[in-house]
Amino acid sequence: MSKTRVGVYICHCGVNIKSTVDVTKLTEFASKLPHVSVAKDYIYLCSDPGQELIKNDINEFNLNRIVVAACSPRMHEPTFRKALRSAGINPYCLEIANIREHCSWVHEDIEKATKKAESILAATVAKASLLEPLEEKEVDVIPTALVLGGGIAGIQAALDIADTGFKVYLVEKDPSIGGHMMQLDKTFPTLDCSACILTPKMSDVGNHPNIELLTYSEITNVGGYVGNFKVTIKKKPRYIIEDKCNGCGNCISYCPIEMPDPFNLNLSKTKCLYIPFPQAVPACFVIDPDYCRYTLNRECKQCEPVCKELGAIDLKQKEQFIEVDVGTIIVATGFDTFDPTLKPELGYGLYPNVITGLEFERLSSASGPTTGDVMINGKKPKNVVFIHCVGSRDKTVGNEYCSRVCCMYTAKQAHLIKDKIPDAKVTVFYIDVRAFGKGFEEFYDRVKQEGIIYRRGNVAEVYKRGEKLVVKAEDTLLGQLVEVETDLVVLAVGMVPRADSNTVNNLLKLSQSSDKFLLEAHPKLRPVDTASDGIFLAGCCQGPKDIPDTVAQASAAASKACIPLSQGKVRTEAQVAQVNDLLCRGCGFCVEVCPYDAIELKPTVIAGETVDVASVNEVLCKGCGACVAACLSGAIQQKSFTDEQLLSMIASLGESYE
Amino acid sequence: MSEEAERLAYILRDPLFPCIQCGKCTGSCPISVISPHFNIRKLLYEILNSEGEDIAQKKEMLWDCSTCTTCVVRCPKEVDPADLIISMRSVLVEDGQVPPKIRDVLKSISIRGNPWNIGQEKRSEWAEGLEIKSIADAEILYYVGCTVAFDPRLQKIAKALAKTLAKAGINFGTLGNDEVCCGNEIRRMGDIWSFDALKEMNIEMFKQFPIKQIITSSPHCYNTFKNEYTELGIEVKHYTQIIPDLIKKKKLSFSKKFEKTVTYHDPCFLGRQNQIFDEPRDILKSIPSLNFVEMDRTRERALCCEGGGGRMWIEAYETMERTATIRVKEALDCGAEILATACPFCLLTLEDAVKSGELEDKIQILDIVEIVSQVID
Amino acid sequence: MDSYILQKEKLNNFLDSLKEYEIWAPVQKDATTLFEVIRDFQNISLDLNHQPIISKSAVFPQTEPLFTFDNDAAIKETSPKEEKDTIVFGIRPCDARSFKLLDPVFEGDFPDPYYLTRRNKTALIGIACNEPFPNCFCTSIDGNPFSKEGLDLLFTSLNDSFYIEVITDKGKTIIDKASSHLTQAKAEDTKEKEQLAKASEGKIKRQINLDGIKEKLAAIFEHAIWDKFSSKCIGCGICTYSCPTCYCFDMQDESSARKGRRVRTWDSCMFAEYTLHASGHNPRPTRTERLRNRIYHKFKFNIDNFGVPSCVGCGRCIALCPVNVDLIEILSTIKEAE
Amino acid sequence: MNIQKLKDEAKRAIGRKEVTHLIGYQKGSYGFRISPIFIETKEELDRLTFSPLCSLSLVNYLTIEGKPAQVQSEEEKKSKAKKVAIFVRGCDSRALNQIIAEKGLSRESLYIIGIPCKGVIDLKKIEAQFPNVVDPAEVVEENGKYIITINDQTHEVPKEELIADTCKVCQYPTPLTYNKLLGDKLEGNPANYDDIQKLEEKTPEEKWSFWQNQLDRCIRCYACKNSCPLCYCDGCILDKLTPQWVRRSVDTNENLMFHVTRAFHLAGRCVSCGECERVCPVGIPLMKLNRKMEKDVKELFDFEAGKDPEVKPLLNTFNIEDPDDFVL
Amino acid sequence: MSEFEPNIVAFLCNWCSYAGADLTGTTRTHYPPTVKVIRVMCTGRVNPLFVLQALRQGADGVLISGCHPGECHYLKGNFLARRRFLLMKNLLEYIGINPSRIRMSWVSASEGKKFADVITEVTEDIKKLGPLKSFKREIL
Repeated sequence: MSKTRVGVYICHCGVNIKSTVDVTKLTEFASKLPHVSVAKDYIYLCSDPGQELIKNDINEFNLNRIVVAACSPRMHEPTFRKALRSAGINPYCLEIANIREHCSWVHEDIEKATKKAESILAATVAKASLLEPLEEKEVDVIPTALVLGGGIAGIQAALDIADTGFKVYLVEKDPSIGGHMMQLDKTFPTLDCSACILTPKMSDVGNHPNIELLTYSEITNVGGYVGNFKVTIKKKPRYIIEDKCNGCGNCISYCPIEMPDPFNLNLSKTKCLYIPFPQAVPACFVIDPDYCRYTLNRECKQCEPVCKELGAIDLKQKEQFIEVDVGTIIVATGFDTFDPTLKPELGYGLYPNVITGLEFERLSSASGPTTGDVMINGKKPKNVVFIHCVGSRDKTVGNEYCSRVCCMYTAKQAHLIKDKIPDAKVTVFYIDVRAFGKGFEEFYDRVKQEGIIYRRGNVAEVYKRGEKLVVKAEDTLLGQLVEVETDLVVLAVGMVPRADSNTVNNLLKLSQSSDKFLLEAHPKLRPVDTASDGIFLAGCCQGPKDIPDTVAQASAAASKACIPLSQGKVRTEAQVAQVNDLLCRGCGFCVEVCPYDAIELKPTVIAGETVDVASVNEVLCKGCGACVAACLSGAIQQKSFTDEQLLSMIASLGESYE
Repeated sequence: MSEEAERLAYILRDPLFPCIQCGKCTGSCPISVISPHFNIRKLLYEILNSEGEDIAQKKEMLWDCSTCTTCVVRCPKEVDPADLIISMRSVLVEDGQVPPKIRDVLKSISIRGNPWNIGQEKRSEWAEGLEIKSIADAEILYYVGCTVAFDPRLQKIAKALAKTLAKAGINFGTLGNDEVCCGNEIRRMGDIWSFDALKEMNIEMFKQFPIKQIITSSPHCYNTFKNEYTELGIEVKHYTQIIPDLIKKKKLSFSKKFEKTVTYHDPCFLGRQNQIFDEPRDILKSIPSLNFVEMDRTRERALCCEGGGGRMWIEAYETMERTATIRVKEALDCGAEILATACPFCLLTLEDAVKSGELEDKIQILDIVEIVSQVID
Repeated sequence: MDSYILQKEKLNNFLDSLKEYEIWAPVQKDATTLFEVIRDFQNISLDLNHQPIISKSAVFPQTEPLFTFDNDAAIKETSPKEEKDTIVFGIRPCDARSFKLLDPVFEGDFPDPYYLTRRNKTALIGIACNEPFPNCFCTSIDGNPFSKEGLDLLFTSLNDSFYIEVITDKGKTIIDKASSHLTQAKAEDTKEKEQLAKASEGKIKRQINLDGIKEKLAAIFEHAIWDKFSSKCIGCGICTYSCPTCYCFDMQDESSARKGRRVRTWDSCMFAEYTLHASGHNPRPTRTERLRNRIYHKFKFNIDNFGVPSCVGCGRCIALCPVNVDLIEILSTIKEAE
Repeated sequence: MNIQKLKDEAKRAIGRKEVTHLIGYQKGSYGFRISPIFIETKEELDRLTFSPLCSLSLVNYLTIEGKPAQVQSEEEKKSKAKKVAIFVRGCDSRALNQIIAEKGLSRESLYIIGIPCKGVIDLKKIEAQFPNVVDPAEVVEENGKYIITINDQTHEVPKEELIADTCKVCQYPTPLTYNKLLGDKLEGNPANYDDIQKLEEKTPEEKWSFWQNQLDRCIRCYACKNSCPLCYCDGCILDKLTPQWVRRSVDTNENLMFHVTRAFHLAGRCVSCGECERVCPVGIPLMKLNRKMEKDVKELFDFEAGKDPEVKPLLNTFNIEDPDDFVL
Repeated sequence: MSEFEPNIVAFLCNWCSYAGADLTGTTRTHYPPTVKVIRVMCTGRVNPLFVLQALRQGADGVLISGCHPGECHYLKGNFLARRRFLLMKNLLEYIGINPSRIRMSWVSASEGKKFADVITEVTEDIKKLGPLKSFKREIL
């Protein structure tokens, strides 16, 4: 190996660094450090001339390690790596000393800041002189995607990928795709019929040659890595053979069991042999095993003979497991609505005429239990109160965020009431009205013009007075307590992560942000990526959003998911773990701590004997280094973060440079 | 800003910054219903926008609050308006600007160790004729509490509880005349200094005995021991928490019937502030022949009786309806003959409401333990 | 030369008058008695029932900085000449003899200034072994519990006094400095001492005849006994570190970014790393080769090179070995091996 | 302990086809000493012994240089694989469990003869009380006393005086894993960390002064490391030059790093056999370090090493509810 | 002599605490110049032996900081680190190193202010204790 020759470059960052750190002194200091061949300072190293300076020096001084003392490596590490690459040395022979965010910006005393910068720089040089060139590997990509969730986000993402020309598996846990959007009546602010705009897309999915639809299915295992995921899918038994059922519905009347209709949020009844809703895709019936007398007790079986010709009913169906190989995955698992029983003062669950916004959608929908007449106890409500922010912006239930849709859906629902019951008195209690989207403010204006009363105040309590409900709040604009008597209270419940989201998150090893929604890779710049390469987010699983935002994000996720598929190859992490076979004792500690199952014990011949030795799958390894700290014999090391390199920094930082 | 103003801003204003003025606090406030000039949200807003020393110049209305903490538990931004009230009261106490009745209480505390201005020698008056052990000879401390010990009506609670505990074979004792005030109300009146002194005194006293557990009859004492005596290190229970267990373990059985329709009023310091909702109901439901009914507003939604936060000592707005009166009406509405509670302050305020409404023949106020003691043996 | 008597209660006065010396002596620490520099004479332990260990570090320290250097490539030698005159007090006769075996190693073709300077400045005051230890076999290897070889003074513990024999001029110098605390030994003292010496010799139970051991070893390089004895060896360094005649050392540079030093530290042939080559090859790959080498070094190579075995029969390697690897047993087996 | 029964059992073990050799105890070369013995043929069986003097752990010999071959396939597991027979006490069995949990040995490669152990004698104590014993001595335990026979003379010493400190607080005297158990199961002592707690309660200065005094006499002979049944890495990081965690220089500070590293690497792995303390030639109370870790591991994570070979090693797992109060 | 300025070595995970420390800089929040950062990808990488190694090589205190529980970029690195670190901290405390010198914190990418607070607190604590003399290597 050739001699280590380090070049040190110190950035002024205009005055950002220079005003607090004496860069001249620092350069002088750097030039005396071991292995340093040249040390220079420059006003903006990230600029083109700055990078040129480094590139020229690499050639002139035959440098093989570069230290840049500048801003955080989280800013410009890629920039300088590129510069190294174009100058012909390995991009991983770069180390950045953060003397801006960690030094000049946080200290005032020039002398102390300079001394600290010296210390940081010396440690960085110590590590840099031990750096090794690294390589990123390339692996082939299976040109297929998997979309989890068949709501509007999943539907849109699946269609976009399929239209691009790649095969898509669309996995939906319910018997039909459609999701929450299918349950909505009208959509704000345009008042289109939700089902009318959604069903064409659903049938597109059903008919698309590139989409393989797996409804009533859940994923049970995910292995592999970007380009080569292996996903196991459980198809729950629907007791109806999908290929044979033509959706005629002759069987329904023979089914003797009634159960609450999940599509109508249990506001009505359905048979336990049912189709979720008439436009369901696939147009195939399903039997709920929790209600069916045959699946429960092996009796009844009245439906089976009815379908003799098609033979579509199979009460002995078992669950099935399918394994698919895919290159990328889109998570579009959606949301739950907030459970308002957690706000006992609002009386939900206690008073039948306190309902949630989603329940209101079903009541208002022509396909709902009342065929679109808003009725409470068989009567049209004359006084209706809407309450904003139920379960949102509320630390008492752990939801600090704004759910973004409730203001507008409440406005829409208030409008629908006025539309259906023109003489109704409608009061909306709000804290702030957020009408930020395209056409939102206009819609809000329109609704107010319809005579709907908006009162500012967070409702304190709902209680009974005779037959009526009383909504008590302070009208904060009046500074007075008000009590509004009402026939119907609609709670604008917010969105929360799905109750079962942990299962999927754990399978896919996805992290959550503090609001418990899925965490994107970067809140601004990588909003649909996750920390796991090849897995993308769409829709409300990432955070509350309305339909247009969901569709936009779904298309974004689809196009992101198509990038590796169309490139055909992906690059892997270079700073991965590696094993020294001779030191490995085969204990598997590394295997046990690896969050990505990237390490396995493999029989290996060492000095003529076959022994188990850890082996790293460099494609799976994400370079966290947990294995290194777990290894007792120091056999496993993380490239660019080896014990030797980190210890050299520790030793250097301990030293005083008086 | 002057140093003093800065200090006041730090204590009073800064914790309020997260407030979004949604009005949940005022809407939830039982006092706002009866006292229109008491608007806690508005007070917060004024303080948020005030500068300097005038922060403290906040008024006689401060003494209206019963520290029920409905506003605290419901605030979506985790602001603590009750704490603001207490802090402001403490500023007034420090300045000596307190109503005469409050001043008398604070004086009584410092001289007599109880807020009722009664000699300590009367503290164990209730126990006369009963064989109550000293805590030196027992392992569980029954902390009676000042109001229960001195008020002739409430002494029945102490007697009933002592009888019940003895019946269940619990090895309990009291501090006798050495018991001093727990300080819960004192702290809420703003005298945080006396509270600290009482706390120190009590912990010191408890440490002299190998106490395994403290049982209180008042939710107020319970609350302060449990949540504010952070260095105590002894398990504290309100009596309603132990009785269900005694029933379950068959240490307590009911030989008599109680053929009445009973409803239950949740004391703020038991329910809202310490989430003890089920245990008192469990006790009532296990009493033979007792017909238990619920009022419309129960549990988290229960209405405060106005007995806390020093309000036992201050009469306010004689013209207004008391919340206790509203509460008694609600109990009558659900058909109850007995309105049970588990707090001495609630008992007094509700009984006052019954008397002033001349409803004695329609409804009776009882502490749960009084009912229990009637059906054992 | 002369003999003196020092009353035991005057030992501290005796040592007090030797203040200009750095004094090493045995100090009892829990169950172990180790040699170290004495700051308080109260700490000295001359308990004859405790075998003190590791006297060699007074002259051949476990860690010896040779020189320092810094980033400007300036090397600064640590001069051994700065050492003070030193006395090792309470050393056992076998340990004193061991220096005679170490000297030729460090004198050799390349005299070692660190060892030799310290050696010249060190006087050895021995204490005779009235009570030999169970594994003592000095008498089988040209030694004796009252041996004067290598010593400058020899103390013998009588009832209330020490009988002091002056052996060298160095010893005489020391005696002269402390003469006020001494009296001339009388004939009966000498007689008492001689009786003790004789009795002590008789108490030595373990013996072995080492005649022809070198030749025997040469014949059994490949023999099953090496596997047999090494199979229980755990490869620690107790035997070599506690051996007064073992001198193997390692040299390493210890440095940080800015400065460093070269140090010499003890090493042990029982460690796998001892012969590990940079290539990864190890010519003594297992405990068998290592244990064999230890025996060969002591009882063949050292005789080849210096005419005597590298062993003084102190038995410490036997006493301290945690798994009962017993040198006497090994030597006896070798003698009888076919 | 009935020695004949022990020999019979050993004979049966050696007689098994798959057993290549047996590791046991024999009388040492002099005095109270005990030596390990590796038996391949029936002729050597007579030298086997077991007594309260058998303080050394034999487990170490399974891993010291080349381990018994790992049993890989299911077929091999069906007892056709070669096995090593070994005598183990309670602590040794925990060591085996722990090593098996770490995949250092496979249970199938072992034929374990368990000996319920009433505690062993601290050699340093007995040799101090009976110095200069060269002729072979015998010790048996009877009614809480050790009957010591030297040259046909018997001495009785209360067990308390001679028993090793580690054994005084032994929680698992009966082996937890074995193919054959010799004798009845014994009741263990309750966990007792009074000595550790006492040291914990001292001020930082007192603690360091205690440890400084101990550590400065370490000569780094590595007997502690080499005798430890759980120290079986093929290359110890403490021996390595790049990176060099510990310098070869022997001084208090380097010794500190050495022993802290060892204690930490044994956290959740040490089985309290006391080998390290037993073999230390300068008497450093090393179990005070290991037992501190043992105590913490038990109190903080409810974990004990070597109880179950199926349980994942402590530091490879976590509990979301692990203590968090020390984190800022 | 000037006032004692502790020398604190901090191991920060790349995704949370390092980013949080960056944010402290971006928002120009000041803290004492005592802490020098070693960036690792995850606190799970931090070998607890680094702590003593740093202390005996000249550091007066060591800080390990990572993502809040449940927010680890690598899912569980911080949980593993917490366990390992707690044991090491207890062990060093037992040897006689004041626990105030060995600290751990959770600082997320958005907690720039918290990072400054942590550094200030740790610095103040160590200032009170003074330099860590007894545990330093003889020749650095």
